[in-house]
Amino acid sequence: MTRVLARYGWSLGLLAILAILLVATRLIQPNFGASGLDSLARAALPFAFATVGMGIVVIAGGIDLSIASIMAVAGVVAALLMHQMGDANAGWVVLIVLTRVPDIVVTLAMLFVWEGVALLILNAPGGAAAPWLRELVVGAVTIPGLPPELTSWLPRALVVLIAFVVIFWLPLRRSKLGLSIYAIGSDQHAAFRSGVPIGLTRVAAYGFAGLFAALGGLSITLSTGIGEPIAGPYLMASVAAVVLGGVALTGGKGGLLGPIIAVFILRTLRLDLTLLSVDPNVTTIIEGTIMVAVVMAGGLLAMRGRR
Amino acid sequence: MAATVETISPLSRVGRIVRENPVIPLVLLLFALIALLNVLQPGIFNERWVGNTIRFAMPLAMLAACQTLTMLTGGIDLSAGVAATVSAFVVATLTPLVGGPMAIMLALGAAVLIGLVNGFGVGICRVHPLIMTLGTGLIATGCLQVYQRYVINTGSEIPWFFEFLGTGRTLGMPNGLYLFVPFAILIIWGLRRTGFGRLLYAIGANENATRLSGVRSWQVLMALYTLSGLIAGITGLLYVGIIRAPSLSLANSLMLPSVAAAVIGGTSIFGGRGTYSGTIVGALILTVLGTLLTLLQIPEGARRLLFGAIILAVTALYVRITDQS
Amino acid sequence: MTEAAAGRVVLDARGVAKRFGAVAALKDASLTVKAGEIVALMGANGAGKSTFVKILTGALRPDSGHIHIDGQESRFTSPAQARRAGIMPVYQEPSLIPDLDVGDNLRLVDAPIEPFRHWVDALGITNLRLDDTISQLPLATLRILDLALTLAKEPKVLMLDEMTAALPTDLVERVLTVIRGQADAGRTVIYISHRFAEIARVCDRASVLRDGVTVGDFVIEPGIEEKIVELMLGGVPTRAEVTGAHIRAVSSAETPRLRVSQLAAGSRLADVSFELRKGEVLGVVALEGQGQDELFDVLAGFRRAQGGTIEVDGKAASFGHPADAIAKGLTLVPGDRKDALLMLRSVRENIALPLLARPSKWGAIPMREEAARVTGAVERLQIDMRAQAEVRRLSGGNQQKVTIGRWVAAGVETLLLFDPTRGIDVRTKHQIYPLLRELAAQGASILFYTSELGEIPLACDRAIVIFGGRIVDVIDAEAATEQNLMRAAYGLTEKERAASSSAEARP
Amino acid sequence: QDYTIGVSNTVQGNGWREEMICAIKAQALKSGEVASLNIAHRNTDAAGQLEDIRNLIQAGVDAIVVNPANPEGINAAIKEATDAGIVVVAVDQAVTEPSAYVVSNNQEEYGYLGAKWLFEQIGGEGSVVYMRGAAGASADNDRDKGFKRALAEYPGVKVAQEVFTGWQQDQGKQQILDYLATGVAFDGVWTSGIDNVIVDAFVESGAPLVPIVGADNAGFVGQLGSVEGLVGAAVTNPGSIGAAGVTVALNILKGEKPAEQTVLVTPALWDNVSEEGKASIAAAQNPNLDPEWPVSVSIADYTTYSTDEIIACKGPGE
Ligand SMILES: Nc1ncnc2c1ncn2[C@@H]1O[C@H](COP(=O)(O)OP(=O)(O)OP(=O)(O)O)[C@@H](O)[C@H]1O
Ligand SMILES: Nc1ncnc2c1ncn2[C@@H]1O[C@H](COP(=O)(O)OP(=O)(O)OP(=O)(O)O)[C@@H](O)[C@H]1O
Ligand SMILES: [Mg+2]
Ligand SMILES: [Mg+2]
Repeated sequence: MTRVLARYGWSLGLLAILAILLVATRLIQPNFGASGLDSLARAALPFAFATVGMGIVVIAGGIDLSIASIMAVAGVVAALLMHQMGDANAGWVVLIVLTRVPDIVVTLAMLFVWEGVALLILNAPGGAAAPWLRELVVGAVTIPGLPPELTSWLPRALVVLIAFVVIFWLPLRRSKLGLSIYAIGSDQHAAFRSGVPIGLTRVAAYGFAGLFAALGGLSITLSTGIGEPIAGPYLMASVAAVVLGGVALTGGKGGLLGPIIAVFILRTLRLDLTLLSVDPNVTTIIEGTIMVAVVMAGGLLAMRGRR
Repeated sequence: MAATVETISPLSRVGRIVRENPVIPLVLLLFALIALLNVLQPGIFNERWVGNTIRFAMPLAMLAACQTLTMLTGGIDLSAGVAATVSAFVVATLTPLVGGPMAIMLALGAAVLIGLVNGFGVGICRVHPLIMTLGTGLIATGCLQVYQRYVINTGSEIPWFFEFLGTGRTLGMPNGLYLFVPFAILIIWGLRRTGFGRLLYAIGANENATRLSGVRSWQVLMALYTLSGLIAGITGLLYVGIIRAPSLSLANSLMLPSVAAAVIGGTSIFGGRGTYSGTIVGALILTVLGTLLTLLQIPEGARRLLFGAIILAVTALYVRITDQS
Repeated sequence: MTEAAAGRVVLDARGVAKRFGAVAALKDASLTVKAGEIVALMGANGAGKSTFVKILTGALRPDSGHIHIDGQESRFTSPAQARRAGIMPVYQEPSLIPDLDVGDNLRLVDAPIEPFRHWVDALGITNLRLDDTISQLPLATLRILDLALTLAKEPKVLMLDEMTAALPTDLVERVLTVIRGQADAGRTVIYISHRFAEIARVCDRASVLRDGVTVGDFVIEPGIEEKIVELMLGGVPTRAEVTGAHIRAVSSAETPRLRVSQLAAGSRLADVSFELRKGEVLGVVALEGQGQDELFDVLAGFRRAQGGTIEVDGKAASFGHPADAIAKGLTLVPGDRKDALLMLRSVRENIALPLLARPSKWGAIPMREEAARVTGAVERLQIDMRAQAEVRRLSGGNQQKVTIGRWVAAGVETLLLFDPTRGIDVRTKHQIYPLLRELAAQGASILFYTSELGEIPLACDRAIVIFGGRIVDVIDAEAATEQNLMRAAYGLTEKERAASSSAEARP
Repeated sequence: QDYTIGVSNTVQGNGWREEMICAIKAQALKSGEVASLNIAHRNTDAAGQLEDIRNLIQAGVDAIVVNPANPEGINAAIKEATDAGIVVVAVDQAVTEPSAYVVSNNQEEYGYLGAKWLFEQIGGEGSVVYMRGAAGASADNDRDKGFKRALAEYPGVKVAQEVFTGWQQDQGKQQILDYLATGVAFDGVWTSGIDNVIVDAFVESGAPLVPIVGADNAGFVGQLGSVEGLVGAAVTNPGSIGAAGVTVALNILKGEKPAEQTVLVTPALWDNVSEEGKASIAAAQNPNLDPEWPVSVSIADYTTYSTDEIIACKGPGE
């Protein structure tokens, strides 16, 4: 029991914070309901994908500074292909093409490269998204045979997110490749000596990050209906969520559940601040303070635990 | 067979010299870039252009000093750009109200305060520097926005001293060098020949080992981030002297390049390794690269792509030459 | 019996050379081992043993030379390949992944669980759980896990690089028994250790490296030790005779340098009281996990005591940070050199580190004075400075010397040495004992834990024996034979028996 | 009547946008009909703006004034808002969602007007430096269309250098200094609002001044009046357009719908060559204003606050 608590304590704590925030939202705005959850989930989708991608790289002991630019590239490519060919499947080609292979410091350079690529593809916002794909992330889940009241609280965007994470991450986590990703992040030297192929594993980690970043870019295109060549604020947001979620930036520690909850916390926080009509500049201050405070509190807790 | 092992080939000797002085390949690269520029735009290598390049490389190199120093301990200072902006904006808006000297004090005070908060968070509360400085950056941006609202109608003025440093020239070279050269010497000397400098490397290499040797790392980190804030503040003052237009995002655009300059200059983001001279050359390379790409008549997308690709090539080559693994 | 079992040549390496920049780590190393053999690889610190092992196991690529496995020429480019061919090492540094639990580590290398459990039991580790995180286990356990994990994969050739250096005597026994069993089952073992006693017990042959060259190959037999040492060191054996003469009569009336009473910390250190006098070297003897780690940590300011008092020079002291302990003159050389060294920095920076710790020393460094102190320490400890630019490039033994040299340069009052001779070659060890005596003669007090019981009479005035978190015996140097110490360490002294029967109720 | 108005803006830390926010606040206060403003003001992309608008819908505002991140990307949320009976007014740039009202500066016209003046000024012959805004931004794209239209009308004019300043003062200054130092030949400079640093660069490096087109930022307008030998023009691009958005929104809420779904505010051009232009420049001088702020702080028929009120930057309930 204490072991479970030790291992998942951080995520559980975050979950509690999220629950409190949601209750607070309900108190501030009694009308907050299914549509609110839906928009929350849709807003969180690109952040969550970016965070998952970043999380995997960070667990592997790296960091991917190019994540937001990759999202932009994926977004514009998807939007353009769907626009020109009217073929939604093209969106998926992107995922494969973009599953790319950079290295740690390299991602800083790749940030500029991908930025350039996005601009070369589309020099102003444009393109279009296939309507049926857009439907995929809008509204609540409908399961035939179940009364809609039961499922109306479950946003599709959330289901999409969970589906992808479950399909890719859960099997990965327990597989040898997943363990190798943890291993190279934890101690590269030891991993090498244990026979882990360092290079290949790193490639795989960045590959997965690319995949999720591309999904994130695609989800932006699906929600906006167009492709934007300028990268959004996803780089820093994803790093922040990863750290808030309990993944150590030194690698090897943590999982993806915490970071995803952290994304929802940050989104809910923004929602609450808007609902309270807080002065926008103060919003920035509050967001910064809370981010720091949570990590600080976590550090202090960990320190007391050690005593 | 044994004989071949005993003799050292001239090539490997060159390799070793280069490895022990990692700045050399960087300087060579800088000259290669300038040569390329001179081919593309004959006659560009004139005094005025060199002066301009140095003028814009200086603030970048100073902000990159914040990154170099913090990266040596395995940290980073993402609030440096904001701190510089705060200091620049505050000095320009307060000078008409309270006069130059007082405004400078207040501006630097604000930047130092940001550094102090960073130091508190990183050193004492053990928050990861990336999150801490990102957070203080956000907070400071918010505060600056709030502050801005009270000074919309006060006009702005930049103390003459910084205009002198930022826009004046002596013998064709920018006056900013009066500030930068002593600064650079101080940092380079400080890193090599002072206890504080050594401790930065030591903490980055193995914090536990420094603890064992009696170092209270919070003291070092506190001092380091405060110093970083101060450097950022001074950078902001110099920069606003160069640009002469305070804005709410003045130095923010220097942020990523400052990290890039340190990385290109051979500072390891994992700590324990790096030099400031490398960073200075890194800043010059980035500035020259910027000019090169500005003058090339190619689409913006291709420009950025090239910028990234060249940085990539440089770091890849550099890592190989200096055999860091 | 071994002669009969040994037949087929399993591994044959010839003329292996490896150079790191200016340092030729190996020039001409050779080794032939047969099935069922245990071969010791011997050599002074920096002779190239570890490099050789790394080359044989694919962690490094040789510059030249040939390696044949079962008659086939092999060129491994990664440890993974070597593992597949059945060549498995246990390196000096644990190769387990710190942030994963034991089970995940097994899965990572495809080690079967049941044999692993069997070996863990056989090697004497109880109460291990598969969901224990590696980073939370003590070093000695990790060494055993590393070995168990390798054994579970049924290696053809097992290579142990100073695997026993960090182990307490009882565990060493079990390891030796197990690897003897492996050899008897027809497997091959290459065994590296600086302890001749171990080699004499299990090895069939010894191959000696000196400065990267294989200089001899001997069948282990009584009396061969002197010859091997001579060959290893390439000259007259420099075994300094240090026993006996140094024992100082210390007056107990004097205020002790350090007085510890009823100290308790963590779950293992229950109640320890002793005095460390000025000019004394006090040995600490304990089996693995008897509370000695906690004792040293508390004295060095790394953790807080839960009970008891510490007095330094008659004044009560409590430490919240190692700096507090250092201010009182208590300095620690930890057991794990990875904890103590700045691997990326130079020898000089590593040694000079404590000189700069206090904020008052953050200013300009007096370079000359520093150089003098560092050189002094380097000379006293004979540190091999060829690869001095980065400590990680030093051989393990030389790294260990740097951790001690630091305090020699800073000046010592009270030195807490936790197994400082771990992985140090025989010559250097015999330089370190007189060094300790010399420091003591100059007024330093030294608390000296060692996992090698034979060192106690060589360096100490007295020794305390800790068992179950309590001091069970104090033995004078004259009486400190290995048998006596061993009996005491297992809690088998007369005193302890009497004490334990009278205090049966204690938890 | 007391309405709640939501505001969504996606660029922070830029003088123009700050003025827009202050104008919105001042107008809301001045109208006396707004109980509270709910402002989402941060640096983000279209997806982030979707989130903000949806949050405003959740907050139950009566109207939303939005400066769109781009013309199409936020249509979904606008549709949700208008479906929920919320009045949506896009300011500064248009959106393609038909249910929204648009009160916009005509960015294409902005580009065209300045470029045409510049080409005329250099005699329809020669080359110019074309200093754009941020690559990939839709306002920049619209201005580019106007610029290209003018360029097509003057076949004798060539673009010597085209560069993106990213709407960053420091970048713009470094770029123009590079051109000046490297001897790139040009006869005029068109800027997308990064203007006063360009004039500074000429003055500091002692290069002969060429005609320069900028925006009506306080700093540049000041230079047009004071810098010796500077020939230039400011194209208005009032940040107070935000206030016009508030006025339109309030009118709609009160049942007075505008005749057209889209109201375009055509920019004016003030040069320091013609008498008329000189007069406008002289009238617009305000040396105390933040140099990044546009001097045209009001729009006739739409704004009712005074200059002091917008500078005070106070909204209802503050
Ligand atoms: N990566 C490296 N770079 C530079 N020098 C190295 C490197 N690895 C080993 N050396 C040098 O090679 C020599 C042999 O080192 P090695 O670790 O093999 O010694 P060893 O016999 O294992 O010594 P010890 O008994 O101290 O463990 C040493 O001088 C060491 O400094
Ligand atoms: N990161 C590294 N880069 C280069 N060489 C290294 C590195 N880490 C360790 N070494 C080399 O490994 C040797 C000692 O390191 P380590 O203690 O890991 O080896 P070991 O063989 O397991 O231990 P020991 O030498 O005590 O038997 C040295 O020779 C050192 O040069
Ligand atoms: Mg070794
Ligand atoms: Mg070794």
